[in-house]
Amino acid sequence: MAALEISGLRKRFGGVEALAGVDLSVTRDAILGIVGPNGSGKTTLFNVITGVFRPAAGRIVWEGHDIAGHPTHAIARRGLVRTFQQAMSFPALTVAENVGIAWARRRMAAPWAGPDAILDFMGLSEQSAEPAGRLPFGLLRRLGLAVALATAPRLLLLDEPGAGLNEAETAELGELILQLPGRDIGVCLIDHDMALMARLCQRLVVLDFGTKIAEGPTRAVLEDPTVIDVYLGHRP
Amino acid sequence: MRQAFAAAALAAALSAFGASGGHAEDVIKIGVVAAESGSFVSAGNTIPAAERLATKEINDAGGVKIGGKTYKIQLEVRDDRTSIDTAIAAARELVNDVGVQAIFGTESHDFSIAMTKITGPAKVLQFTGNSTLGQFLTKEAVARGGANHYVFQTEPQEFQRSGSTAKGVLALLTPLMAQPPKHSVVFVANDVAGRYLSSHYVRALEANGQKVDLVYYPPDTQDFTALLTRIKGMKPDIVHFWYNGDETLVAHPQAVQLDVAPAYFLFGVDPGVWRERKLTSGAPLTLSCVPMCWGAPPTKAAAAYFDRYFGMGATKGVQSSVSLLYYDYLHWYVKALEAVGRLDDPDAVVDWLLKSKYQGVVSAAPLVFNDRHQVTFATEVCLVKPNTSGQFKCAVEEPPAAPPPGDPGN
Amino acid sequence: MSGRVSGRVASAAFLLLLVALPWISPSYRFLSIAISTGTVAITLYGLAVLFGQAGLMSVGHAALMGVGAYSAAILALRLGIGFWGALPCAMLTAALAAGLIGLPSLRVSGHHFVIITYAFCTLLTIVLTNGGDATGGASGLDLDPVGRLFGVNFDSVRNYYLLVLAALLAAMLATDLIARSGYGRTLRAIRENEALARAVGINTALHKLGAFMLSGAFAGLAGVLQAYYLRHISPGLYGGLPSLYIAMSVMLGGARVLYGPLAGAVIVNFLPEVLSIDPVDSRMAYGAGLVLVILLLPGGVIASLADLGAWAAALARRTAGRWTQLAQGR
Amino acid sequence: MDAAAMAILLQQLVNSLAISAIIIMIGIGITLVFGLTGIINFAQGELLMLGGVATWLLVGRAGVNFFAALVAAAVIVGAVGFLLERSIFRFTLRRPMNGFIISLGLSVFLQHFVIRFWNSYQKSIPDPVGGVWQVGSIRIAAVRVMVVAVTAAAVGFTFFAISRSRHGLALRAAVADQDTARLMGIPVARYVTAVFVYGSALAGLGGALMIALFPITPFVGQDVVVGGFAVALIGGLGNVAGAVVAGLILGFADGLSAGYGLPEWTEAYSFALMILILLVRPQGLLGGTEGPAIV
Repeated sequence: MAALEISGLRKRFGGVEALAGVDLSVTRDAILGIVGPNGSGKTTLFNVITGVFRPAAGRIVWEGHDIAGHPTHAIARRGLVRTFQQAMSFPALTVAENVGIAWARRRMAAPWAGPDAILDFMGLSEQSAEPAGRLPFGLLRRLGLAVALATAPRLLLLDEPGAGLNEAETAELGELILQLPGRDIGVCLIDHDMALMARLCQRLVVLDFGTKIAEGPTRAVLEDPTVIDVYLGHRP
Repeated sequence: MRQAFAAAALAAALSAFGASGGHAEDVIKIGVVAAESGSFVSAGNTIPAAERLATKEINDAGGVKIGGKTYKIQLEVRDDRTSIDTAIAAARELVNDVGVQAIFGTESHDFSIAMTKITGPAKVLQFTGNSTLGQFLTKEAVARGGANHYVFQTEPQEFQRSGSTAKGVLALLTPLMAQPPKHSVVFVANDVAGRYLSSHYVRALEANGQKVDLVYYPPDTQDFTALLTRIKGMKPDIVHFWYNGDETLVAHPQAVQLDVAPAYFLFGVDPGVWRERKLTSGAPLTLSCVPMCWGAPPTKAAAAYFDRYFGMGATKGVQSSVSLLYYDYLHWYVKALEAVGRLDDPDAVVDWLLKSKYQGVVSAAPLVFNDRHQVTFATEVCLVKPNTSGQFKCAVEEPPAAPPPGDPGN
Repeated sequence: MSGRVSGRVASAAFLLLLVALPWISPSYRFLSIAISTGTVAITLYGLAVLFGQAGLMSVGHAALMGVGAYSAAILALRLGIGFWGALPCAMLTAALAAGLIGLPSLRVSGHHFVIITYAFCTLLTIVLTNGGDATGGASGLDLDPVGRLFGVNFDSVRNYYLLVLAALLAAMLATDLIARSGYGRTLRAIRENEALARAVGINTALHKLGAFMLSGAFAGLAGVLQAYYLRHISPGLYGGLPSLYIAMSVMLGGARVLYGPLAGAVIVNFLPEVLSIDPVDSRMAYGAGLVLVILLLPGGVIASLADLGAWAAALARRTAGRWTQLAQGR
Repeated sequence: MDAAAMAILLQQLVNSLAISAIIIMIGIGITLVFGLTGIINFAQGELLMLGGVATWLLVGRAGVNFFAALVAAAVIVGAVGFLLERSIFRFTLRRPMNGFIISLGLSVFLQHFVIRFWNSYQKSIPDPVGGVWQVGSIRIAAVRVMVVAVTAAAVGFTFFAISRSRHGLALRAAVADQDTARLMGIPVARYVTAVFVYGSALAGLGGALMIALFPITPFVGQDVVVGGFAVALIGGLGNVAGAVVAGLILGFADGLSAGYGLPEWTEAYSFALMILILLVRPQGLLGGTEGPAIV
């Protein structure tokens, strides 16, 4: 049974139907990627799942509980945690404190001994005493992920983890993400970097105008003509 | 080593503003706590001004003769800066550090009551001019051993002041009105003084045959038109504005613009201010002041007093006559000290004051304290000649002997 | 001595000085002003938790002192509960009232909800004034003295000063413990980035409300101490203007430094009174002072002094180091 | 509802119009400044008081004609607004909360600055218009008609400037999104200054109108500013139309509650209304911004 079962999810902003009845199931053993052109509803999907917006209709069942409309912090406490498109941190607090705050909130057993272990894993140990606000962008991105990991999530929703990173940084981050399922942390990923998605994701879902237009193993979905159409615009 | 060093350094610094040094020759220290800054300054600064005048007169006349020695009055004035914390600190300093025999003040109800908690236990006599003090000067409280045995209210019991004022207003206005006034509306600020005064004044008007409505306005109101229009709807014969002169001078012009009533009474507005600001009124209008008006003093003694008072440099303000609530009582207190002949027996001084009479400026009849440490004197009401700024016809009505029905008489 | 230890010794000496004050200078005026300053300082520490840690501004804390003071006065009047019994109840009611003020801050995300805290003061003053016998109406309520406890007579100004000082030190300690605790870190996280705090599982609404109620409890304590010292309270004490000065004092002193609120209370309440500076001049001074402090020393006076101290100490060490190098002929 | 009661009701409505005028003048200033900068200017009340005191000095001491003094007061307080923005507020644009705290200090400083030089007693000027208009049984002082007229003119001009003129368009764009506006070449900083100057000038005008109606003290700014915030918040911060509508609502709420409700609770009604609206519709009746998005 998939850890996260979404059925008939709808969300409207004024006249725009951001989500028009999306069905999705996410397991924790295989990394799932979600792609789609800008404005296809990807981030809205994450926002609705994690309680930032209330869904107009539809069910979100996480490990057997319907969490549609629950507050964000309650959902996070149940192990369903997300990161943000723009790199977010607690600027005045030190890197160690940033991770420590999330660590204090964790409910489940974590695959790490403590915050320091997470910092080592994310390669942020030297900066642990620095205020997060002073980190360069690349490290700030990593801190975002480290903070999410510190809450001992069972499923991690990564919102464009690679945004704004150069080639090398994206590759390094990709390597770290690949190790997560091995540590019993499910991953669901949104990004535009097709190369990164191809390398990380076993399965892909394609969204367009708030509806799911394709789903399946990564290789197959990428070669699906309708998906190419959506991305490259309709062939004459 | 550290403690000694810290202690010495601090002691040197603090002695600068600790107890003030004693004088060589014999003095009697008298305290004054009043607002010389902050929003109550217009009422507050009249108290030290009155006591400085009285002190100068006593010392020039040879001081106070007690037990064969002559003492000079040393006035210790403290500004309460219109804040209760400062008033308390000043009272503590005067009672405990300076060691005053008596304290005159303060201009506001809360500060004065809080001060009685300090002067009482220390047996320091306190003379206060807030009529709202009446609620706290019960027979038990002022009896020997009671909490307020050393407190004296230098304003008449409110039912007396309201009684003489009501009679004066009606007597002066009725002849000028088309038909005798039947319906009065009292328009007063919704604060401690406003609620207390109006509760007595309404009874006094009813005792004089008026049907009375009471309307409160929030303190610091500026636009009175809505409330005045409501009063106009009640079709009053007379509108009585109470008690803060400044606010009344804002509200009255708006009432005239709305033609709210055929006649008006403005409590707390001195004819002197009316003349100075060249105000006029078409409708019949009466003014009254606490306790007498410096713009139209009823007696030669009062006129002479105000000349000396303003001569000392006091400002001519709406509340200058409040000084009369304090001036006579320093003279009276000094006489009590001379009669008792000792400086260390406050109880004897209290007993003498209760038994004695004193012919002061504030009242044509000699002042006397009743069994609740309150004085009795009449209030002056002046009629403004219509459409003039400087012509007044003033009268002083004797206060009623007993409180009217429904008036607790405190 | 390293910065840390010398800091500890200096603050210990300073606190010792505060305790010894009544014996050094028995002037009642000085002690009375110190008591008034002390009670306000306790409220400032409550506001320091609210603004310093949680980043929530309130221009309504005099009203919360009023809630504490009136609770104590009404409990004494109606149920005859004395000072010691009223203390916890008053702190609780003030905390609940603070929760009430804090509610809008949860719905209104911008900081313009702070106007509601100012409006709350005026509303409270009107309710107390029109409260009739229950609240003593406009003339206010009287309070009996604290009396004796374990043989200590708290009616003496000196003992009352020590009582207020004890409460102030407790407030300072509590603020310091909160700041160092996990709870304090969580509040700072909410201040820094509320969205991220929610995303990692922090119930930000609950914590913000908690911070309000905590600061309300401090204000309630201060309200009771002030009421029992003045022995007569009235609605005018707790309106908008006093709240304005409370907010300004904590900003002047610095909301995130241990001695910040105390410095603010001394600058705004203590010095102008003790030095008898004309109130108009003193208010002009700290009005303009606040503008300068926020522009030039954002952390508040004490934080800047601390920075200055640290900078001076570092400078001293560097020059000392250089001297030893020169001395050794390098 | 007999004729007399109807006359009283009409009189109350006319009274409320004048009450709203002053609150609207200060409300527009607050809402404009907040809309663009997110700064809550608590010293807006003192700016109004300065306008009144300036008029008192010009008319009372220098014998200037009231209407000349009215314009001069607006210009003087506008200049003060310019100075304050250039020297202080422009440094707090990134952290509007600092702007608010600074305005607390500023309000105390300005109050006591005026007290230091011109004491704290009441200041008044002779009624500049004089006379009372009588329409049926409704009486309204001519000076109040003048106040309402001048306010209507100022509101009209503000609307025209914001909705019709090129600058108005640029200002609305900046309020909507500062960064995008900058990208489109709009000198946002200059509009911030313009908004402070214009808001201050309006407050100066409001002060001059107030002293025409009744005497003022240096503390009047404190009483008026809360009404101004109520108007700005209820209307929706940054929304000028909202400020005008809210000003009328509050003016009539004050007038009618004093006229027909319990007089002791008059002030409580408008505060309760403000808190209620903020809880139910935090963005205000007509929808305002929550201040610029501060990243």
